[in-house]
Amino acid sequence: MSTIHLHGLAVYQQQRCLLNPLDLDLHPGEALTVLGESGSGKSLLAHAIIGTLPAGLRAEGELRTDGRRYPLHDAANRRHLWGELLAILPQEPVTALDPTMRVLPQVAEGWRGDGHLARDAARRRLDRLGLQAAEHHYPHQLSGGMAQRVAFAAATLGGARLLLADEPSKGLDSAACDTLRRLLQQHLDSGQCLLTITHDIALARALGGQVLVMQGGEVVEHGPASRILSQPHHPYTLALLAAEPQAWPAIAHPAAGDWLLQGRGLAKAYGSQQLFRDVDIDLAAGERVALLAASGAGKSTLGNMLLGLTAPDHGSVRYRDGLSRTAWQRLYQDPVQAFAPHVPLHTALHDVLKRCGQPWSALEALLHRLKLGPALLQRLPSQVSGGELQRLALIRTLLLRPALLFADEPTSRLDPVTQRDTVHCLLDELARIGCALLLVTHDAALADKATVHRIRL
Amino acid sequence: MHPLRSPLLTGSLLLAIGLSAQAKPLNLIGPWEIHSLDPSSSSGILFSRLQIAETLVDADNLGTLKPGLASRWQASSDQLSWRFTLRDGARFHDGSAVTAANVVVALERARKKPGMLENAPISAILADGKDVVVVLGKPFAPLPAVFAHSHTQVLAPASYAADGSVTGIIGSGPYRVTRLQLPQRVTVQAFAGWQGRKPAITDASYQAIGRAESRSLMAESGQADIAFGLDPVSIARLKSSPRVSIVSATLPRAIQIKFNAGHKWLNSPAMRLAISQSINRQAIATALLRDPEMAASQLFPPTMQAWHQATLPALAYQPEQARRSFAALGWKPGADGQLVRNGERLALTLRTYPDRPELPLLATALQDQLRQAGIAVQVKVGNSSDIPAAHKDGTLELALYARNYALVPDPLVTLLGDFTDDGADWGVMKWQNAALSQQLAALGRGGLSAPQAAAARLKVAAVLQQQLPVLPVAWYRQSAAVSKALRGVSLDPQERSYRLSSMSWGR
Amino acid sequence: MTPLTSRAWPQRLGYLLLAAVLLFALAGPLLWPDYAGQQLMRFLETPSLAEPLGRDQLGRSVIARLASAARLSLWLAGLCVLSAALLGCLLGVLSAWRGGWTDTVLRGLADGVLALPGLLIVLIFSAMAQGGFLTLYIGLALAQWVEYFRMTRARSRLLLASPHVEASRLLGFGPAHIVRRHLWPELAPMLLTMMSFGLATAILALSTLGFVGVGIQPPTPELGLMMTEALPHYSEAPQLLLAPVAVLALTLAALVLLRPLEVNS
Amino acid sequence: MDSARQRALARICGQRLLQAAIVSLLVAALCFLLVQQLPGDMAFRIAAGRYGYDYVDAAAADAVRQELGLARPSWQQFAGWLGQLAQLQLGQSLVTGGAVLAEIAHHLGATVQLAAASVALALGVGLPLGLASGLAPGGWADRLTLGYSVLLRALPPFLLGLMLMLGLSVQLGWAPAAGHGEGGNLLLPALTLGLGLSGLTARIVRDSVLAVVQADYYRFARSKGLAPWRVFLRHGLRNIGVTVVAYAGVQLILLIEGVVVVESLFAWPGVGHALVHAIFWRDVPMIQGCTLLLAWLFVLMNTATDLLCLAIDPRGPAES
Repeated sequence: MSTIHLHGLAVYQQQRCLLNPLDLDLHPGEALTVLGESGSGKSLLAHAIIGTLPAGLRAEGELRTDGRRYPLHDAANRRHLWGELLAILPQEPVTALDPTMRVLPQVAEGWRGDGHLARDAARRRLDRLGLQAAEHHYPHQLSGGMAQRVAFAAATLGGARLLLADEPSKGLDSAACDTLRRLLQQHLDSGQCLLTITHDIALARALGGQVLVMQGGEVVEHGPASRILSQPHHPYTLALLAAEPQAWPAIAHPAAGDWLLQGRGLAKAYGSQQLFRDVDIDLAAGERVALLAASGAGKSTLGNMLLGLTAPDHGSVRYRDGLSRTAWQRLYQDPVQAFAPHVPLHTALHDVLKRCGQPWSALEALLHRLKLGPALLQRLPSQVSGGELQRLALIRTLLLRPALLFADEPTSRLDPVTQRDTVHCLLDELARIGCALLLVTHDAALADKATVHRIRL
Repeated sequence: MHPLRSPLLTGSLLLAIGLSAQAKPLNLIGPWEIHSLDPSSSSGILFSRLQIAETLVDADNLGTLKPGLASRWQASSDQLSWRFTLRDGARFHDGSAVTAANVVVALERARKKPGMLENAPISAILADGKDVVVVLGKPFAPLPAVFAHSHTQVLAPASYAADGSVTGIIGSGPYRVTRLQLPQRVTVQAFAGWQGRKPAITDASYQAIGRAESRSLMAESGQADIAFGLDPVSIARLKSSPRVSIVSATLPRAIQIKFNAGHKWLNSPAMRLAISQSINRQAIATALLRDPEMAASQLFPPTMQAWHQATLPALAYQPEQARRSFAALGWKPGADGQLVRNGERLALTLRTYPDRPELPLLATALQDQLRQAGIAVQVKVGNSSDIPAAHKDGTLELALYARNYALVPDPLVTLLGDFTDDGADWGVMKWQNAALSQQLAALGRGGLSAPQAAAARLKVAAVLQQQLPVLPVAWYRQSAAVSKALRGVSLDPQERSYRLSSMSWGR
Repeated sequence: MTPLTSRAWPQRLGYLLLAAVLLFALAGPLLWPDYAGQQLMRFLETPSLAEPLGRDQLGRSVIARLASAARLSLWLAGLCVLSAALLGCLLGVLSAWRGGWTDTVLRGLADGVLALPGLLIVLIFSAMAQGGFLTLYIGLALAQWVEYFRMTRARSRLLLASPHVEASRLLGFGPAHIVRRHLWPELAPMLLTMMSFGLATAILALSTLGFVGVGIQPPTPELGLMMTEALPHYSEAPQLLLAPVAVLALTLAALVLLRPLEVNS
Repeated sequence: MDSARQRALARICGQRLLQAAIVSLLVAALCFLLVQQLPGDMAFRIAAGRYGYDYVDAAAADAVRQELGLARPSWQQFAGWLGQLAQLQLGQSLVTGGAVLAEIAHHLGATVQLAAASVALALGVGLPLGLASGLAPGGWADRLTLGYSVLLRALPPFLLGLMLMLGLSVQLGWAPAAGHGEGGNLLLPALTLGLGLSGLTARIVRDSVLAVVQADYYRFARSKGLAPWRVFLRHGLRNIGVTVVAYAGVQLILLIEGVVVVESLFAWPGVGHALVHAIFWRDVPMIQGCTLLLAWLFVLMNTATDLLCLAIDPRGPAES
């Protein structure tokens, strides 16, 4: 197996350079991980290599392997390499599988050799991934983790030398992340090349090999993972690493006050699936509690139950008297979905101010404290970045002076730096008004730093 | 084209035409769907027209009676019983003989249904050997004409189910039914047992096509050999078509407006005459019927030779006269031109129905002509039954309809019904005239000499022309589009027969 | 609204056509007001300067009838579509909001009506009273409300279960706010699209009913009726038939083109 | 068959049965309303239908009234009628006196024949056009299809039918203009309905082709190294089929509506034709029968499309 070289790879939009020229060497068995913030041109890199850049964008440079050269500006010259030299690990495995076809043929069709052997090869591959029972299933009958393994099998059965994985861990819980890590490792162990594009530092650390840090379309640091992830030089890399919750300094938490609510013997089932039962929960004013569990265990449901949005099948929740209905607030995982999509932020927040009878200055003060410019308010929710919007969502709840804020994975879609800033803002503001926090997360390190108590479901 | 091929082709074409003249079935189309086989239903007449079922009496173009299933008939001296002698050797299509008993059964069934027989004062129908004897409650001179009506079709006993409903048409005419596809199609074939002349057209089928435009296109494209029920405009267009020619006959039918003569505004003959003078019949006939001759100058069309009176002064368009008459009656035009009397505006409702496609169009034209005279007319196009229904409950004001005075070959039967004292659904309303009733009754009793009868008819026509209980608008010409390959096609003014048996394919 | 010039050409053409038809329908009856006056002896007069489309079989002005017919079609169809949209939306939101029995009953009803093709509903209704504007209106509106109901209900259910509505409820906002800020902005563009389509359907249905003979009654001019009446004259006076056909086709084409077309090339 | 599919099957059949039941009730209620609202005397109308306009008079109406028991209060008639409906007896035609079911049975065959021919024609024209334009969006085929579908949408079916009659039959003499029972009679009505549907079909096919080609799984399949035509055959056709079939089910309503007009124009003796006549005569049991039958036909076709969807796509049709 020989090395794959990418020489002078760059992406242009007309004359504007979106991705500065860079050289990459992909060695068999060694991972290459591209780390960077959103919008740094990471994904363009993958598309430029495969030849699937959107219309209007142009790639330059060339791909060299086995003594052949493939100029990158001609997207078509690599089509015949798909499946043979280049393979793509789909970002969202569930939508990457044909919903009308069973698993086995979808995997088998990636086979490059003799057609008769394809099904056997696919079956063996599925067996190895622990999917022997699923080969006659349809995609909608698979769990997220299973779909990921099927997609992996389908992408790699052809034996392509280079596997491209673009943000493979996006939106996965920790268990699924572990599976992913193992799959990619297996791929490397079989002597193939792997190019991973991610902002997940943990994944980069687990894969090892080479790391490439990008910022604003430019490579700012390049080297072995072991060095870059422990002794970074570039300020951006430094900031990236410091933003991991593990690296945060300890946070001083306020003391808990009077009781706020008591949940007793709570249970919920959807259809035949029991989410949880006999859950007791107590929350006190100003208290910070994390709710930890695997995905699908009913964390959000339990939180909604405490907010009074969902009725329990069994058990009951008692609230302290004298608190208004708006004292129980929630932050959402995806802030874009928490705002009416067609209403400008200015109007949305103005409505809230009018509703709780607060002056415009109250909002301005909060904006100022959370480092948000007032010009932002002229936009629609979809036109504001995730971190900013999550802070606006926080401001919206703070205006109502809540007693409890239920934050459901509020930062899981943000890159590490933004996550750190947002969580700190959140904690500061809650401490200022003595509001309790119930934080749902799958990140144990984050839970450690941001809360005092932890509940496992 | 290759020089040799041309004569060959012509030859084979000629051969094909020659062959087709033998085998080609005749395609007739018309608007009437076949909903029921019962002779009393609206579809019943179709089986007479296709010459499948016969009646005791037949009629010629002028309505003169001639033998049908009965070879002769004779009234008793007191005019209270009529004897019809059946044709010798007549057979039904199932092979059974036509007997007097069979005829009586068929006629008794017809009497139980609403229909033409109601108009005759029949007290009994009996079989007497080969004769059928009809006993009357009082003298009724036009009785034989009643037995020419399709309601009195004679069907074989096997045509009826146990409950009396008709399940098949087994008649005794020159054609027999080979296939019935309700509601659309009847296929017939010449009946081998027919005693008369063998028809040249041996196979024919009738198909119901609902829309007039579809029918004219079928005729134009050659798909249909004869198309009935065409609108005037299509007829004008088809006249120039290379494939078809137009065959016409004037019918004893009049398009007329019925007045509610009991209505407070319509109860004077002067008012009705003024309305008549406001109508430009000539324009209507020219523009809408495409046939200026069809403008009605009196109720009875010239084709009703005995009843049409050439000496009567014609009804004419005299708007000035009309205006003066309205004024004399107290109706003065208001600011918008509408006539007003004592604060009441002259507004009337005209009912009509779309079964005959020209009627709504005529109603629209009349509406505008009367509007110009100052009368606001609201046109209600509805079901044909709305007119008798409104007659019954007294809400009718004006109604426009086509009246067939040859329902039976002797118009007297219809006239007796329509113009008798108490009025009738399709005749006068809340109007009576002693002189007219008297003359009609005398004609009905019979026994008048020819000049006496003629005088009586003149009197009737004159009264109708003066009093205008119904207002004639137009007469009626029936036209059909006929394939130029057909010979011997003529239309029956009595609408009793398609005369298939006298047609042939030309060379 | 995006400015006209930035839209795709089919849409621009659609707006242009619709504007032309609307202008004709609104201004036409003012310019040629007498649609019923007949001059029988001038039947089928060929087009002239005074009568740009000539006269019909009753000697009536064709252009006056056409303008009046266009106005009637647009007006009646617009009324039907508005009513149907209003009814459908109200019931749709109600069904999505209340859920439970309300939803079950309404959805069952809608499913039933859906299985009854619109034309059948209108036919049955027109059978009740021939030529009545009211019955035509009720029939057409009843035939169309289901689409709006289904769309509104489906969208509203999704929206009402969405985090942003939940957030608004937690913030203490009531139904009025949720309808105004969350439902309406989402539903409005879809409603507009559906209404332009519904308008086309209604106009088509009106003319079809005229053709079948249960629609508007003469002498009121209506496009389908005009076509039916003009049909026999197709060879001697083609403009009589072509005029209403052109107006109908242009109106429908305009409405079809107005739909945001999925030309994502 | 797996249990999920069986459940989906049961759900579809249940839903559609319920729909058929509701529509039956609705039609019955509408017909009841019709009876209540009918202007004028029912007996008169029926007599007009039976005996013709020359013979309808008060005496004929009286006879009809007696025979059919129309003097009963209408709610009693309706109750009896609902009872009959529950036993699937559609009663007797008020005009002809024949059993409605038997009369319509004759018409149904003709309607089904026409509908099948039209759908086949619509697919025959619409599928290739849609595929050609969906695979090259914005290309000439796409524009052509757009124009074609706009044109056909802007033509009312009766007009299209007349144009075909004039062109194909009167001018060219290729097909019989109207009627039933001769060879070639089916051509024009089927063409009228089929062409009308094909414009829409082409657009639906085009949109779903575009959606499928841009789908994640389609691109992923391409990236596995499959040749474009293999990807289209393996992943394109079936998925395009799902959307096309699902959407076609909804659009079949156009077919049912078209049937009414086209049958009347071409004198095709189908249910739609019978319906127009029944409405003309106010033959309420017949109206009810025809409407029910057309509605059931629609439900049946929708069930068929649902089942077809289920056969192609294991997830089954989307919940309505």
